[in-house]
Amino acid sequence: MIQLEEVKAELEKSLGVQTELSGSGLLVPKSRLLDVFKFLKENAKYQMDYISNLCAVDYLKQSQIEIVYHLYSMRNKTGPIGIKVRTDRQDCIVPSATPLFRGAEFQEREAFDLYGVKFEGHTDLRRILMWDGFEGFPMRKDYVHEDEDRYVEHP
Amino acid sequence: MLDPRFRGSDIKECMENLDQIFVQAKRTVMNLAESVLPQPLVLLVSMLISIGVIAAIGPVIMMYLTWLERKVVGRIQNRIGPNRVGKFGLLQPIADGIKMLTKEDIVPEGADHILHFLSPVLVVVPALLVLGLLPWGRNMAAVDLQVGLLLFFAITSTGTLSIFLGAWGSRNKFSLLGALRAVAQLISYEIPQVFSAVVVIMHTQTISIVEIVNAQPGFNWFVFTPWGFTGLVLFYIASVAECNRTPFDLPEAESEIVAGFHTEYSGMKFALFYMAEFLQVFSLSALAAALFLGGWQGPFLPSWIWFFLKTYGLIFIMLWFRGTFPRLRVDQLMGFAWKFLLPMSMINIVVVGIWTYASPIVAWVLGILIIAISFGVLAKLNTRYHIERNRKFILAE
Amino acid sequence: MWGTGVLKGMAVTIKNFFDTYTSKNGIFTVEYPEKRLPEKERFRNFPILVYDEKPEELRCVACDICAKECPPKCITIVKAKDAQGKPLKQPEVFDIDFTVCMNCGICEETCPFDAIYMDHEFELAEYDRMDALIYKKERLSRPWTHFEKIRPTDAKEINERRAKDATKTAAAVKPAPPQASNQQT
Amino acid sequence: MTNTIETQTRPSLSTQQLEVSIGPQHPSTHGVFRMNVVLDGETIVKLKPVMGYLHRNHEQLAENMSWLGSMPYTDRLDYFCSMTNNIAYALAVEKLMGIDVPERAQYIRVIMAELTRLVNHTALVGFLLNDLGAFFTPVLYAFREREKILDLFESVAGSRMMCNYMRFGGVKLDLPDGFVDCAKAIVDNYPPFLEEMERLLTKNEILMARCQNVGILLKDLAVNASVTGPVLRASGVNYDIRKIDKYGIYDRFDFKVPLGTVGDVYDRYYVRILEMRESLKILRQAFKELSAGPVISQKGLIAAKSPRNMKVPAGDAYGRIEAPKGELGFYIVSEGGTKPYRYHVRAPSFINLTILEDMCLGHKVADAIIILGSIDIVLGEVDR
Repeated sequence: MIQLEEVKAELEKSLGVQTELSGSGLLVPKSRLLDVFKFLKENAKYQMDYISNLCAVDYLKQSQIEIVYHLYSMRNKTGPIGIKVRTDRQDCIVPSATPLFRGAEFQEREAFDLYGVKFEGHTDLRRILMWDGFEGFPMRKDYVHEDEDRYVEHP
Repeated sequence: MLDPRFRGSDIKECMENLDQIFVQAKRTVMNLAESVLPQPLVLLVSMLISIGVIAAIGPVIMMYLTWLERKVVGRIQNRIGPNRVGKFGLLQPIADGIKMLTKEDIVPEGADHILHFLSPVLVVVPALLVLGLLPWGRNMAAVDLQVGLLLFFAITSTGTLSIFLGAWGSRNKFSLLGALRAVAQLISYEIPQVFSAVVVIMHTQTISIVEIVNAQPGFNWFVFTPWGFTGLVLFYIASVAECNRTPFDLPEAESEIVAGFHTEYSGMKFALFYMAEFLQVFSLSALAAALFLGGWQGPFLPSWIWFFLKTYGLIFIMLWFRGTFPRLRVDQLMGFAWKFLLPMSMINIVVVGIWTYASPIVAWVLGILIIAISFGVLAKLNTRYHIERNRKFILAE
Repeated sequence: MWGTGVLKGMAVTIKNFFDTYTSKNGIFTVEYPEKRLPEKERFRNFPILVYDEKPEELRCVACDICAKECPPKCITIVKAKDAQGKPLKQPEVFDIDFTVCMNCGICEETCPFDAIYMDHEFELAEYDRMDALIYKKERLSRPWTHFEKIRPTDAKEINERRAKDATKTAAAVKPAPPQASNQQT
Repeated sequence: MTNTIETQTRPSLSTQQLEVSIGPQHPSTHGVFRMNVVLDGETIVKLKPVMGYLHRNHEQLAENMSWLGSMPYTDRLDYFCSMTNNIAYALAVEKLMGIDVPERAQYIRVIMAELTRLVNHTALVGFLLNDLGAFFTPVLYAFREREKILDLFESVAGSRMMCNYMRFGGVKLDLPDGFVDCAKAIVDNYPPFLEEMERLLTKNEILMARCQNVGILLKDLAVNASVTGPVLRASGVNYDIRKIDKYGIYDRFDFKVPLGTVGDVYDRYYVRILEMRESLKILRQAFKELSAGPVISQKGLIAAKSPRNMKVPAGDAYGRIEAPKGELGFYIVSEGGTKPYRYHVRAPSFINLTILEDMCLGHKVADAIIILGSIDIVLGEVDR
C-alpha cells in the first residue's frame, strides 16, 4: 500500500508541488496537475500507468468542483491512490489527462457532460450521456429539474 | 382415381401402382379430357394440370419447411418449437400466413416503388419455375427437357438480380450492403456449384435431369464413388451458399446488417422473399439428390417417397447447419469459394476423367488419393493465416 | 483445420436434438400456462397488505414508514380520521403505483408492524395504463392465511415472534386500549 | 501477417465512403447502443460510439435517496450481475462506515459473486456467438444453465435478476434450507456443460477464423485506455482485483488468473471460459468452508431496518471489486448525512468502450459487431 504522506513528500521533493491531504486523496494544485501525473506515471518507484476512475464532485458551499482521479500501477500492482484537483464552479477548466491516459477520454466527457468541467486539451469534448442540444449540467447541485415533482421528498 | 388394374394381388404390382399413382391420376384426367375436348385443348389441359400442381405444391412446401425449420432448430436448442396452433403446431404455418397477409405493407419514403414492388415477385418466379424441372418420381417430371440441368442453373441465377433490385429500390444502406454481399456471394458460389455438377454431366454424358437419374438405377448412386461423394459435398456446400443459409447467410446477416436485402420489406412481400429462399432450399436439395443420390431411385418404396426422403434428408442437414454454425465473414466467404471450392471442384473433374478411362481399381485408388491429397493441401493453405489451433493461455497467480 | 471442429460441433447439436426425444431432461422449457415451475418461497413481486380477520382491519397503522423508505416513492398513505378529526391508526388511502414499484422489497423489510409483504402473484394485467395500475387499499389487502400459504417458513417465524411480542406487551401494559393492542402489538 | 494486409483498405480499391448508423435499433448492439460507422466498402474507416439512450442519471437518483435506497437501483446497472453490483456498493459504504461483515456473510458474498460470474460469462459466450451469426443455439444452451443459477438467486433473494440482496454489513437473509446442496449440484454439473460448449465452439474452424486476430488490443494500449476485466486479461495483463485488493475474503481462496497472449476476440472468449473454471474452483472451496453464524452485523441490521435514519460518517471512499465485466467501483462522498453527497459509479463496460474505435478500425462491419460483443457491454451500466 502506498502511503499518501509519502507521495506527498516525494512530490514536494521532486517537483516542488505543494499538496495537501484531503479525505482519501491528495489535493493537487490545478496548474501542476499534469506534472504530477507525469511524475507519477514515469517515476520508476510509482509507475502509475493506469487511471482507474475519474469523477467530479460538486461542492456547492465552497463554490468549487473537485475532480477525483484514482491512479493505479499495473507494473507494481500498487494503488489506487486518489489525486484530487479543485476548480472554480463558474470558470470550470481543468487540464485534460487524455494525453497521458487514454482511459480518461470517456470519463472526462462524462464529467463535462454532467458537471460542465471543461478539460483543456481533450480532443473530442462533447456530451456523452445527455443529448447534444441539452442545456445545463444535470449533476450540479443547483440544477433545477424540469419535472421537479418527481423528485419531491415525501411529505 | 383407382385404376382397375389396382386389384392385383401381387405386392410388387401394388407397389408399382402406388409408385405411379400420380401419373395414373393424371392419365385418368387426361383420358377424360381426350374424350371431351379437341386435340389442341387437351395439350393445354395437360400443361395446366402440371402447372397447377406445381404452383400449388410450392407454397405448401415452403409453409411446411418453415414449420420444419422451427421444429428442428427448436429441438436442437432443447426447445419444443411451435406447439400451440394445431397438433404439434402443424397449423402454425397457416397462422403465420394469415398474419403475413394481414400485416401492414410498409414502403419506405424515398424508395423506388416499382422496384420495391417488383423484386419479391421476381424472386419467387424462378424459384417456382425450377420445380417444374425436377423429377419428382418415376415418369413424374413436369417437363423433361434435354437441357434441364442447364436451364435449372440459368433460372436460379436470375434470383441475384431481383435481390439487388429490391435492395436498391428500398433505399436503405443495410439493404444495399446486403445486396452487394448477395451479388458477390451468389455469383461466386455459382461457379463451384456448376463445376461440381459438371462431373455428373461428364459421367452420364447428358444434361437432362431425368436421364441423369435414370443413369443411377438401384443403389448405383453416384455418391458411392469418390468423385460423386466429393461432388455432392461441394455441390451441397455451394447450394447452401446459394440459398443464403447459415453459415453463408451473409446477405441477410441479422446480427450485422439487420436483415440485409429485405430489411425494408414487411408483410406478404417479406413472406415472398422467405418463400423464394425456402423453395430454393427445396429445389437445390432435390437437385443434389437427383444428381448424386439417385433422385427417385431406390428399392421397395414408391419412387416419389424416395425422392422426398432424400430431399428432406438433405434439407435436414441444412437446418442442422443453421442450428450449429456461426457465420463466416465476407472475405472468408469469398476466399472459401475461390480458394477452396473452385480448385476442389476442378480437381474433381480430373478425377472423373480418370474414372472414365482407367480400370475400376486404379480409378478408385487414384481418385481417393487425388481427392484426399488435394483436400489436405487446400485446407492447409487456406487456414495457414487464419487459424491457430493451439493458442496459449497463461494461468497466472 | 480439417473441418474436425465443425464436425464435432455438429455432433453436439445432433446429440441435443435426439436428447429432446430420448432424455428426460432434454427439453428445458416448460409449457407455461398448462405447466408451471414451482414457486420459490422468497419470490417477491408486488406488495400486498395483510389483515388478520376482517379486510377492513388491516395490520397497517398508516405510520408512513414504508412510503418514506420506498426508493422510487410509489406508496401514498393518508391516515384515516374519526368524526372528531383525530387521526386513527389505520390508512384512509393506501395506494401503490404499480407502474413505479420495482419489487425491491424494502417496504416489507422496514415495516415494523408486519403489515406489508411481497406477493407471489405475477400474472397481472390491466386494460388502462394510467389509473388502473394504481392499486388501491382494497385491491392490495390479502388475508394472513394467504401469506401463510405462499410463504410458510416466514409466516411461522413471524407468527411466533408476534405471539411473543403480544404476550410481552400484554404483560407490560395491563389496561391496554383494545384497538391499539389489536393493531400495534 | 497476411490477415492484416487483407483487412486493410487498399487505396486502389477504395470507393465512395458510406456512413452507416449501426443502432440504436439494431439486433446486436446489446441494447440501445449506437455506432456511427464510416465504411469503405465493408471496411471500417471511422467509428464513433454514441450512447446515452438509456441514461437515467442513476448517480443523481442515488444522491437524492437514503444510502440503502439506492441498493435496488444498483441492480439495474448491470442487470446481468446484480449481485456483484450490490457487493461493490456495499463494500464502498462499509469502507466509509467502518463496519465489519460477519464470516458467513463474507462466504455468501463470495458464493454469490462467483455464481454471478458464471451467469455473466455463460450468457456472454452465448451472445457473442449470436453476434457471430449462430442462430441462437449457444445462447439457449447458455440460458439453460444460467436459468438454474438464477433459480438459486430467486430462492435466496426473491428475485432472479434484481436481487437486492446485499446489505451494509452483511446480506439480507440467510441462505434457505437446501441451498448449498442445490448449488453444489449445479457446480458439479457445470464442467460437463462447459465441455459441451467447448466442443461446440472452441475448436470450431469457423469460429476460429472469425475470432482469431480480430480486434487485437495490445497490452500497453489496453493499460493506457483503462480497460478492465476479461478484456484486459485477454491482452495479457495480470490484473484481477480479487487477487490485488483481496477484498472480502478472497485471500483465502486458491485460484488462478487466466491470461490471454494475443488479445483478440478469441482470447477474450476463451479467457472467460477459463475464468468460469476458476470460479467453480472458488465455489467448491467456499462450500467447503461455509460455516454457520450471523449473516449481518448488528449495526448493519439496524441500518437495514431503518435505512432513512442511517448516517454515514463524513469522508470519501472508493470501493471496487472485480465484477464479471471488469473493475466495478463506487466512489462515495458523504457529508455525514442520511444521503450520499456524491455517488459515482465506475462502470466497467462504459470505460471499456473507450478503446472500441481503435480495435475496430480496418476491420469489417461483421468484426466490429463481434468486437463489441467481446467487450461485453450492458447498456444499463454504460448509460447509467
